[in-house]
Order: sequence, then C-alpha cells, then structure tokens
Amino acid sequence: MATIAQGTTRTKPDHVRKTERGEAVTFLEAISEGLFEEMERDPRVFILGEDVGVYGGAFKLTRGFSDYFGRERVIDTPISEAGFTGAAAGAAHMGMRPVVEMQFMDFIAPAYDVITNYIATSLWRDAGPMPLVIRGPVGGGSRSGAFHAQNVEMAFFHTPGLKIVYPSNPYDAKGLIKAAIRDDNPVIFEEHKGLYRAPHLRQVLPHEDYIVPLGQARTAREGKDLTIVTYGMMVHKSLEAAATLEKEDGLAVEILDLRSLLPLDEDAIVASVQKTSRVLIVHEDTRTGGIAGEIALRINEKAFAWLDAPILRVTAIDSPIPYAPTLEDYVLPQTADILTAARYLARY
Amino acid sequence: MATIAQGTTRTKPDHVRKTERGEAVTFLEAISEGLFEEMERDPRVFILGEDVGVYGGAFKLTRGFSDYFGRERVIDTPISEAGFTGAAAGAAHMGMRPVVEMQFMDFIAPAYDVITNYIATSLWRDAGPMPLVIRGPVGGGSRSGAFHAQNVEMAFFHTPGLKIVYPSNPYDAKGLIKAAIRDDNPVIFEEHKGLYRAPHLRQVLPHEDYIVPLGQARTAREGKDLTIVTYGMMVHKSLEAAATLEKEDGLAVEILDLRSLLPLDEDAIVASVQKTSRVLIVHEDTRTGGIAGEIALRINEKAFAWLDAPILRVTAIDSPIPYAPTLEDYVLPQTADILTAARYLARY
Amino acid sequence: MAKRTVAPDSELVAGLTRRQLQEIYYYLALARAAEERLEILFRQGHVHGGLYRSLGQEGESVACAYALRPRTDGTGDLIAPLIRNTGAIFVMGGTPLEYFRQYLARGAGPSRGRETNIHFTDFARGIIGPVSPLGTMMEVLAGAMLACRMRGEDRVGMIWCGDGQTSTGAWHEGINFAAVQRCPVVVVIEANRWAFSTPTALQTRAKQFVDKAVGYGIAGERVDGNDVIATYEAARRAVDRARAGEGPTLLEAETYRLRGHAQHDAQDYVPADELEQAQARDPVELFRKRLLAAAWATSAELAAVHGRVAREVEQAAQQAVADPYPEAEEACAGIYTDVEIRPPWTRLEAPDPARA
Amino acid sequence: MAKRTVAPDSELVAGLTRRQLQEIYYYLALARAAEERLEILFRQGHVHGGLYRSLGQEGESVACAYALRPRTDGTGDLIAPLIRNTGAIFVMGGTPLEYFRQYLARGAGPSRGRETNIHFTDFARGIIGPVSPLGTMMEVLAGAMLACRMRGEDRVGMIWCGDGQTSTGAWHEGINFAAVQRCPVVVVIEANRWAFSTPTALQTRAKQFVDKAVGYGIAGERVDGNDVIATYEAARRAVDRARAGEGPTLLEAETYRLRGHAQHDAQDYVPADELEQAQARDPVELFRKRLLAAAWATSAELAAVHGRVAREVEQAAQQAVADPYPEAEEACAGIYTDVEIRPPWTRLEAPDPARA
Ligand SMILES: Cc1ncc(C[n+]2csc(CCOP(=O)(O)OP(=O)(O)O)c2C)c(N)n1
Ligand SMILES: Cc1ncc(C[n+]2csc(CCOP(=O)(O)OP(=O)(O)O)c2C)c(N)n1
Ligand SMILES: [Mg+2]
Ligand SMILES: [Mg+2]
Repeated sequence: MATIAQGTTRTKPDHVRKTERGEAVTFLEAISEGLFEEMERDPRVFILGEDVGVYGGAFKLTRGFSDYFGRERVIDTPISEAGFTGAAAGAAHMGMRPVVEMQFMDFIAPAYDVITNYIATSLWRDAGPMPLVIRGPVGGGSRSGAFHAQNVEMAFFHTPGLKIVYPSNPYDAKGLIKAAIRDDNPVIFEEHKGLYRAPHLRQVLPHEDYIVPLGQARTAREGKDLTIVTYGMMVHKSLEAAATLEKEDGLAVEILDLRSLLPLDEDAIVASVQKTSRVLIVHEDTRTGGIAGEIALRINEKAFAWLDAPILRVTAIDSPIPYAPTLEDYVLPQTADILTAARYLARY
Repeated sequence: MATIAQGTTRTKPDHVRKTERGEAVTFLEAISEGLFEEMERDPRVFILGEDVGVYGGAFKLTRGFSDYFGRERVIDTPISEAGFTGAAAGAAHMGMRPVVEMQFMDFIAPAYDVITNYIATSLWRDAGPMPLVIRGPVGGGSRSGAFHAQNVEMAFFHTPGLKIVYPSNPYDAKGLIKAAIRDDNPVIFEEHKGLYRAPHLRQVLPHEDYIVPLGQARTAREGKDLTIVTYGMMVHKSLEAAATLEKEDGLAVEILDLRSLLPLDEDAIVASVQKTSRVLIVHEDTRTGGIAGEIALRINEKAFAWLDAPILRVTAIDSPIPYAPTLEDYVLPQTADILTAARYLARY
Repeated sequence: MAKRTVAPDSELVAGLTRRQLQEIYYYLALARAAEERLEILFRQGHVHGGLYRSLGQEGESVACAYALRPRTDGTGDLIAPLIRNTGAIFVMGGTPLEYFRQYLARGAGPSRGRETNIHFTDFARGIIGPVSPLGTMMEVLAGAMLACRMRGEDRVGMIWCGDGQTSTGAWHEGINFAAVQRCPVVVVIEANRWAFSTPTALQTRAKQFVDKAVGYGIAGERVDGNDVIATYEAARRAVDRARAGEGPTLLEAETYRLRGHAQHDAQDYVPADELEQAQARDPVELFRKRLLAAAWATSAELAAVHGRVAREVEQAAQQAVADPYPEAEEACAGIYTDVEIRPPWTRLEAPDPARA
Repeated sequence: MAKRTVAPDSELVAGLTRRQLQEIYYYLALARAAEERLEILFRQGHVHGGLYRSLGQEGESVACAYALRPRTDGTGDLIAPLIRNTGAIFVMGGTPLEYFRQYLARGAGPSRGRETNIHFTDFARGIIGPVSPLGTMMEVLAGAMLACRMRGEDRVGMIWCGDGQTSTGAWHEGINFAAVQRCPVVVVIEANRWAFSTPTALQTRAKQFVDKAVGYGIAGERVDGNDVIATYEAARRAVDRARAGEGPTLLEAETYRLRGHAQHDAQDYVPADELEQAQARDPVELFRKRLLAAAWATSAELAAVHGRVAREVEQAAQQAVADPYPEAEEACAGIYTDVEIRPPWTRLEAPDPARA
C-alpha cells in the first residue's frame, strides 16, 4: 500500500486532548477522541460525510480533523447518503476502513438499499470483509421534529451481516467506536444527541488505549428484584427510576445496558432474567416492531421457566416524533412510565 | 375531477375472466382480477412500475391491462423505485389511488426513504391521507438468489402509518388487494411468488364483489393443543405439518393465518393462545428481528397467564437467501422444522 | 431611466402592472420582515427547532412563485417550497400567522405543532410541504402533476431545490420521471453557492446547474436570481411551457445565501469578500432601487408597503406567541385514518398492559 | 482495403498488434460460445436462476475491457461488470469454468453457490461483482477508485451500466461522487435500446446518454459499440484520461440487445424490423469480416480460435456439470467474520431452543 496523504498541520484539535490532559470528557468528546485516535493509529481510517471537513460536522464532532489529517482523509461529500456510503463500501473493498457520518441518522434512509443489499452481504457473497462504520446522531427530545429525532436500529436489526452499537456514556462510546472501527464487519453506530453534551455525563477516561468489545452488554446497576433491559438515553431514565424504586419501594432493580444491539448479548440477558425472574424492556424507539420483541423471544427460548411475570416494555408510542414539546414529551417514554411499569411488574 | 383517459380496447384479458366463467383461479390470477376490478370500479386507480404495461409485468400479472385501460393508467416507469413511488405519493395527494408494482419486492429498498419518511407520515403531517398500494413478489424457494427472494415485512413493520398485507391463498389475495386499494392508508402488499401459479391452490371465487378487511387474521385450521401463528407460504407448510401431527401424534393444531401483519390482529392471537396455551410462530423471513418477536411480546402483554410453554419460532436462519438448492433449502424453514418444534412444544 | 406616466393597470415591464410590481415588492418585504421577526422570537426562546433564513434569496423565491396561478380552492397551481421559500409561500396565500404558528409549534398551526419550520401542506392553496430528506419532493411533485395532466387539468407545479439537493438520487429519479412523463413542472435550482458549509465545487463538477437540463432532455434556462424582473420573466416562460404541455424546465437561479445554513451556523467558512460582494447584490434592495428609478413606485408607496408589512407581521407574531401548544393527548391521533393508537399502558388510570 | 505485410507484433490499427486483434476476437468468440453452451445447460435444467445473454453486445464489452490493464495479483485495473459482460470478465482473467460453476450454483464456483449469474468478486483479477439492485455498483466503484487514488495507485476502474440503470438514484449519486472526487473511472453506458421491455424513450427524454456528461462536468464520448476498433479506441482514450488524473468519462456505446432481457423473455414487444436491422450489425461478425478484409487474420487463424474456444468451453461445461452443489451446512458460514450463526434449534440432534 502506498502512503496515505498526511495532514497539513500537526496541532491536535483541543477537544480531543482532554483525556491527555486528564480532564473529564463529554459523550461527544469521547467519540471525537476515539475517532481521532483510530485515525492516528491506522492510516486506512478515513471519514466521509456532509460538512465533516472544514465545518467539522453538524455537531462539530470532527472539528479540526481535516486540518490535522488533511482533506483527503476527511471528505466533504455531495448530499448523497447512498452515494458516499456505497463509495465507502468500495473503499473498504480496497482495504480502507471508512467511517461514514450521517449528518442526522434519519438521513440513513436513502442508503438503506446499499447498506442492506450490498454492504451487509459482502462477506457472505465472498466479496470480502466490509470494515466500515456508519455513525451519526439519533434520538428525540430535542424539539427537532420527525426527521431529526429517529432511532434507526430497527431499520437494520433485521439484516444479517450488520452490527449495531448504541452507547450510553462516554467511556463506552469511546471504547465502542474504536472497537467498531477495528471490526471487520459493517457497524452502525448510534449516538443519542441528548447525551452529546450532557454535563453530568462527563467522565475522566483512561489514558491508555482501550476498546469496549462489540456484542457485550454491561450491568449498569445490580439488583435482584427486576431486570430492566435498555440502552442509550433510556439507561439514564431507567437509572433515575431505579433510584426512586429503591428509595420509595425498597426494590433492587438490575439495569442491563445492552451497548450493542446486534449481535445481542443474549447470555447477559438470560443471566439477569435467571436472577430476577422479572423483565422490563425500555427503549426510546417506537413500540410495534421495536427490539423488545426480539428480546422477549430470546428469553422465551432460553429462560421461560425462570419467568414469574410477563415480559413488558416501555417505549415511544407508534408515531413519528412530533415537534411541539407537549406532543414530543407525550410520545417519548418518560421516567414515570418506567416507574409505573416496574411497580406493576414487581407486584405481579 | 376531469375524465380519466379511457382504454383503447374493451376486451378484457382472458386471465381476469376466470371467475366470471366460474373457473378456479390461481393466486396470481386472483390478484390480477382484484386489481382489474378495482380499476374498472374506480377511475382514480392506476398502475405504475417497471414493465407493467406492454409486457404485463415480470410475472405477467397485469398482462393486457394497458390495452384495456390505456397506457396512461398502466405506466411503464424508468428504473427508479424511489422516483415512481414518490410520484405515486404525489398522485395520491391529488386524489388518485395508485398501485405501485415492484418488479421484485427486493427492489423496494431504494424507495425505503420515501416510503418511511414521506408516505407513512403524510396523514400525521396533516398532508392528507395516502391511499396507495405497493405490491410485488416476495419470498424464497425459487433458486433466484439473495435479491429475488426477500421478504420485506420487517423493513416496514416498524413504521407507524403503514399497513402490511401478506396473503396465503387466492380468495384472501383477491379480497385483500381490493381492500388495500380502497384503504386510505398506504399498504405494502406482499405476494409470495411460490404461490403465484401453484396448481393445488386454485380456488373458485365468488362472483360478487367482496373484500377481505385488513387487520383481520383467519383461522386456517381449528385445534386445541397448540397454536401456530403464521402467514403466506408458511401457512401451507404449517398445514402440512398439522396433518402429520394429527395422524401421527393425535395433536389438534390450530393455525392462525395472519393475512395482515400491520396492524396485527392481536385479538385473534390472544384468543387462540387462551384456547391452546402453546404458541409456535412460523415465518419464512430470517430469525433475528422477525415478526415473531412482536407477537411474543403482545402475548406477554395480554395473555401471559395462559402460557403453558415458551413461545417458540421456526424461521429462516439469519442469512441472505442463497442460490444453490442445497443451501437455500437449508436456510429456509421446512415442514420438518415445524413438526419438530410443534412436537417439542406439545410435550413441554 | 426616463420617467413615464402610465395608466395604473397597464403593463410596465415583463407584462407586469404597477400594482403587480408593488405586490411583488410587498411579498419581498413581507418575507424579509417575517423572518426578521422570527429571529427575535428565536432569540427569545420561542422557536425550538432550527431557524432558516432566506436572506438574499427572497428575490428568486417570490419572482418565480409570482409566475404561477394561485387559487384558494384547490384548483390552482402547486408549489413544493423549501426552507428558503418563505416568500413563495406568502405569494401562494400562506400567511405570517401560519408561518409563526408553525415555527412556534402551536396547536393552531398548519401542522398542529407536529412538524417544524415550513413543513406544512395546504392543498387548497396549492402548497405541498416538504419533509426533511432532500430530493423526495421532486418525486412527489412530479407525481402530483402527473395526476393533474392525466385528468386534463392545466395546472403547473413549481419546486425549489438547493444546489446541494441536485446531488441526491431522489432528485434525479424525480426530475427524470417528470421529464419522461412530460409533467408540467418548473424546477428552480437555487444556486446559492453553498449547501450548509459545502461549496458548489464539492457538490458537482458541472460548470452550471443548467447543464443538467440536456441530460434529462428538458428545457433549461439560467437567470440572475437576484434580478426580480429577469427571474420573473424566465419563470413565466417556464410556466407557460409547462402549461402548454411541453414538460419540465430546469431553471437555474443564481443567487446567494447571505446567512449561515441555519441560525446556529456562524458561516465562518465563507470568505469575507465573497459575502461582502453578495451583500451588495441584495435582491430586495436592487428591486427597490429599480422600482424607484423606473418610477414604478414612489417612496411613499414603498413606505406604505413597509408599514403594512410591519403591522401584519407584528400582529401575527403576537397572536402566535399568545397561542398555546397542542394538547399532549393529540399525539395519538391521525397516525392512521382508521387504526387507533392507544395511549401507553403505563398512563392508563389503572396501568395494565392487557388493557392497552 | 489493401493487404499489407507487417511484422507480427507491430501495431496495425488503434495501436493493436495482430496478436492483440486476434486475442480480441478470441474473447468475443469465447463469450458467445460460453453463453451458447450455457443456454443448452439451461434447457437441460442445470441453471436454476435467470439466464442473461449478451448476444449483440459482446463487442463493446470486450473492446472496452481490452483497454484496461489486467493483473492477477490484485494490483491491476478494476471492473464492475453486469449481466451482459461475460466478455469483459473473460478479458480480465475470469474463466469459462468459473462462469459455468457460478451459473450452475456449484460449491467450487467463485461465490460457492451463494449467488447467481455473474455475481462474483475476484479482487486478485480486479473483478467486483454486482448485486441485483441497479446503480449500487456505480457508487461502489467510485469508492474503490477513490481509495486507489488516495494511495497514489494509478489504477483505473471501468463499469458497465445499462441505459435503464441511468435512471436510478444510486447511479446518479455514484457518478456524481466520482466526478467531484475525480475518481479514475470509465462509465460505459450500454445503450442497447431496451431495459427489459422498456424502450429508451420511456427511460429518459435525453436525445443521447452522452448528454448527461456535461451535467456531471465530466468528459463524454459516444461510439458505435458494435464497432470493436472504434469502441476500443474510445475506451482507450477514456482509460488514459482516468489514469492521467482527469477523472471520469461517460462513454456511451450504442449497441443492441439481440435477445430478450433473460431467457424467459420472448421479446415480443420488439418490432420485427428493428430486430432484423440489428442482427445485420452483429459486432462479432462485423469484426470477423474486418479482420479478414484487413488481413489482420486469416480464415485459418480464426478457425483455430474457434477450435480453441470450443474445446475450452466444452471442457469447462463438462467439468462444471460434474461438480457438486455446496454442502447444505455451509449456509451458516461467512455471514460475519466473527459471529457464529448456529443451525436452527429444530435441527439439533436433541432439539432444544435453549441450546440453539
Ligand atoms: C437526504 C438529506 N441529507 C442531508 C440533509 C441535511 N441537510 C439539510 S439542508 C442541507 C444543505 C442543503 O443545501 P442546498 O440544497 O444547497 O440548499 P440551501 O440550504 O443552500 O438552500 C443538508 C445537508 C437532508 N435534509 N437530507
Ligand atoms: C433497482 C432495480 N430495479 C429493478 C431491477 C430489475 N431489473 C433487472 S435488469 C432490468 C433492466 C435493465 O435494463 P438496462 O439497465 O438497460 O440493462 P440491459 O438489461 O439492457 O443490459 C431491470 C428492470 C433491478 N435489478 N434493480
Ligand atoms: Mg445551496
Ligand atoms: Mg438496456
């Protein structure tokens, strides 16, 4: 392989040097750092997307990257999600490891064809591994309307060959983005925009290089009375509910943060169910056809005998995400819903 | 509304006159008849798709339609699934009732964006109802490889605003296509190509106009020992298995043919579970993220107390559909799998 | 230019009368004033989502729309506007009150608080609102006009597409469909040099967008979008062609986006001199000068227009601010025409999944 | 044409030597013979999926590919072929045995029985196999060549697209990406008048496909695709431009699809006279006559080529027929690099969902 065009300035952008300086980082900064480190580590890694270069992306996650790595490695694309995702696939064929940014993950929809039919099937078609990551902001609650608020996991959860990651905190986000980039399979990486800059989520991260392996859930809270299976933003609402349940109801709620949705960490789910015998699944995504169904079926297959209560869910209602605060708050699952559902299950 | 351009010949194509003549029709002919009758009944109904006109569609389902109704009402489109599906949406806005043919439903993927983001949300956005049908052949078993064999329900099952229909026999197919065309919501209509010309499925249909309402399942076989929830091609494999189970094991298997997948006939599922207490879900589609999950969760929500055994499933394995007969038969669920699963459940 | 005395309703230029020329000015002023007022509301925290300005592009938006035949009974021409077409929406009959209510997510707004910015539809006045994914509306408008053509209605549809949008597959499939089916549409490319932070050179290698017309086998024209009269004339030709059954025209309107992509964009990627030059070619200012120079309007008349605009905008803004958000429970309505979406079981009076 | 005596390796026409001209003829004959043999296998029930012929298009396919620099070690030029590019695949080093095995779903075939017709990839020889959805490969090839360009490799990628494919959004996004990024690609439009049963007039209103080039700001050329020498020369120019860093060329090859879309298509929608005229312009026949007329080959030499082709094809066909299908259990392998897909629980020795 010939050399990769190198950057024009060697000054690291400030927002990827916080860990170096021992400072706490936000969720967004953690992802920036992870991405930046992988680009330093591996010249095959490069970025494509709309406005990722000079502007640094709609959320400024790649701010300064193009100065540092050069415009060849941080490519501002035409508005063509299918085109540049397909191009990423072609580059991956040639041994590169592209990271595609969707300005908002909602705009992954035009790339649905190339992702499901071409990218996900590449290895299976004997056309080689497909090491690429498609990342971008997801999720509601920011009053941005139906096309800047979607969770896209269920558009892709049904496609063998893909992996899907959805972190809930800076440590995991950094470790997972790095693992995703090093993975030889195509990974869809969802970043809840409500977490991006949330000050209370800031964490001081390890100085040394680390990854969080794909496909492994994390116990966000131990408990014996009830398991909440969740991910992303809902981990925090669940933790909030769990604290209340402990205080007010004396309930010990276990919270499983899936982190990876595909492959699903079935073993972790089953182990927790075998411990608590009661399961609540919480996802921000809409209800019908949400991931709760698959989880319920896996539990039926592997741990039915342990169940003392029905597997229930708290989710968004079956609706696009509305703009008005009153409507959006109504559509999205709230901490109060989790509380209610958990109490119902505990009493069942 | 001004007049609609009328046809050039008034001779009905032969293959839509079988019911008129009292002859049994195939699955494909039933859909042709339904489509034809609706076009006769309502000048707002028209067809768009690739090669649907002079050629009559890849499966000849609209053979002769353009001669009868004129080329304005049976439009051969450029190869642009998003373009003509979006155009159908525009026409629906103007009060038309377009029927879009996907040459193979696999090619709906490029239209994923417009379907999920525009069409499904139209009513919700206060942009009016969206009476359009997207229909086409689905399903495996015909040695056509990964891109002419897909079931697409799970790409759309998660999208509020859409309806999804998947008939298993000529009577239902005709009644459902007619109901779908008359429905004011966008409907995705899946036609298993393995059923199209299967001679043993031929039925004599009623002379009079009838519809099969969307959203209602059908009990394909009554039984008290076990419920199989299924649809499409798998209804027939399930019936085959049920006959064997009756003969060899003395088991009375109930088979619920969903017919509509979205909205799901939850009441029918719950009623059957309350009767049999054992559920097997069978779908041809791949496993992870298949519709079985949602069904399992609905049962948990509404009928957990009735369950005597875990909710289990028989499905395709998590793989694209391969071309070689050995591989394809291995990937797709077979009658033997249903037998095994049913016996396991009955003994549980 | 020599001053002439003419009858008030005779055609002065481009077939436009004094009243019409001043009406165009009214829409230009209205669009600008409404957006400026909205910016204030934004800073006051009344707008939740993004805020998009059409500053510098009001000219092409209003001039093009003015070539159409608006109606209020659903029989007129149709438009598919985008975020920078405040002016066009007003020309078709949209009102500042609707505009503010929509941006402020009010329950009485045209999408009842469901959707953002100018994402609203009003078939009576011929407005088909967009969704965010770019390109889709090209497909949709093609089909809407196909339906009109099938029924023998002589309506025309006009769509505005940013230069960036031309890169989308949806746009390509839509315009190609319109071309093949000879749908009566006018496709205005708002060539404003930027797509968010991406300059045209990174969007396409075409020298000019009008060069795409021949590849679709349709008419193409390029015009200075900041010249209101020239743009109106070009749009008029395109509309006439469409109405005469000659199919689509691709009309490239050269213009400039004087603000950042949205309110949150400081546009620091824009070269300072480029911005300065563009500011000197403000279409509203150019048109004002021309109106006065040609004596198509007096200063007093224009002052009256501004007075009217200010009143209308202020009244609408105050009304919208006073209006409430929609009721939370309305969220369950209108997802299907006939399938009920129930409230979550956790919010039932006696929470019970079996009853949800 | 006057007969000349020349040294066997000197350039006779278009920079091609006698050996090369006869090699081109060999590929033409090989493509045709392999497809004819496959038709027999099809009728015998050996082929399960669709069978697609390139009859009448072998000329453009072989001539264009012949302008490339094939290698077998993964460092050469790349192609993204389609169903009518049997010839191009052979030029790059694909073999009739692979071709038959692939069509016959054999376990030893290049996609191990997983995929249909010519859907197979071989990076060593620079073949990136397609998937069915049309347009995707334009995106993919653009990106593959972007990678080569980023690494300073002077490789060129060539893609064949049917006229119908140009209507897809994917194609548009892909070629636009290639244009903006100046990717070294040659985009051959196989203008064979039909897309399945849809004539060009219902596909685009453009007068010719090459008119699309200007809209992408790239070089465009149109050539008689049934004239092997002219096509080779045009392709050569395009390849040279690409290799010189000048970016993509859109090369329209006018040709004709002499058979139906696939084996099951009786092509009764094709006017009889159109077909007749096209048959008279069979590219293989035209090239054969030209070779003989110009004395670039003798009848004996061409007979020898046919003899070799017949042997190779027959041997490959027999071998492929004798080969087995893949083992059923292989279906679980190769879906992820690192995640195991287990066999269904109902097929375990002791069926148990908890163990699957
Ligand atoms: C398919 C899609 N991708 C990305 C976006 C995000 N986005 C919104 S506006 C915009 C830039 C549009 O530029 P242009 O078309 O030139 O219009 P302008 O803003 O200049 O009027 C982008 C990238 C989108 N709306 N849709
Ligand atoms: C996105 C998509 N839609 C539909 C099809 C079905 N299809 C396969 S080939 C074909 C016609 C292709 O015509 P053209 O591009 O002109 O190629 P040709 O067959 O003439 O070589 C169609 C419609 C497809 N493969 N992909
Ligand atoms: Mg722009
Ligand atoms: Mg063709």
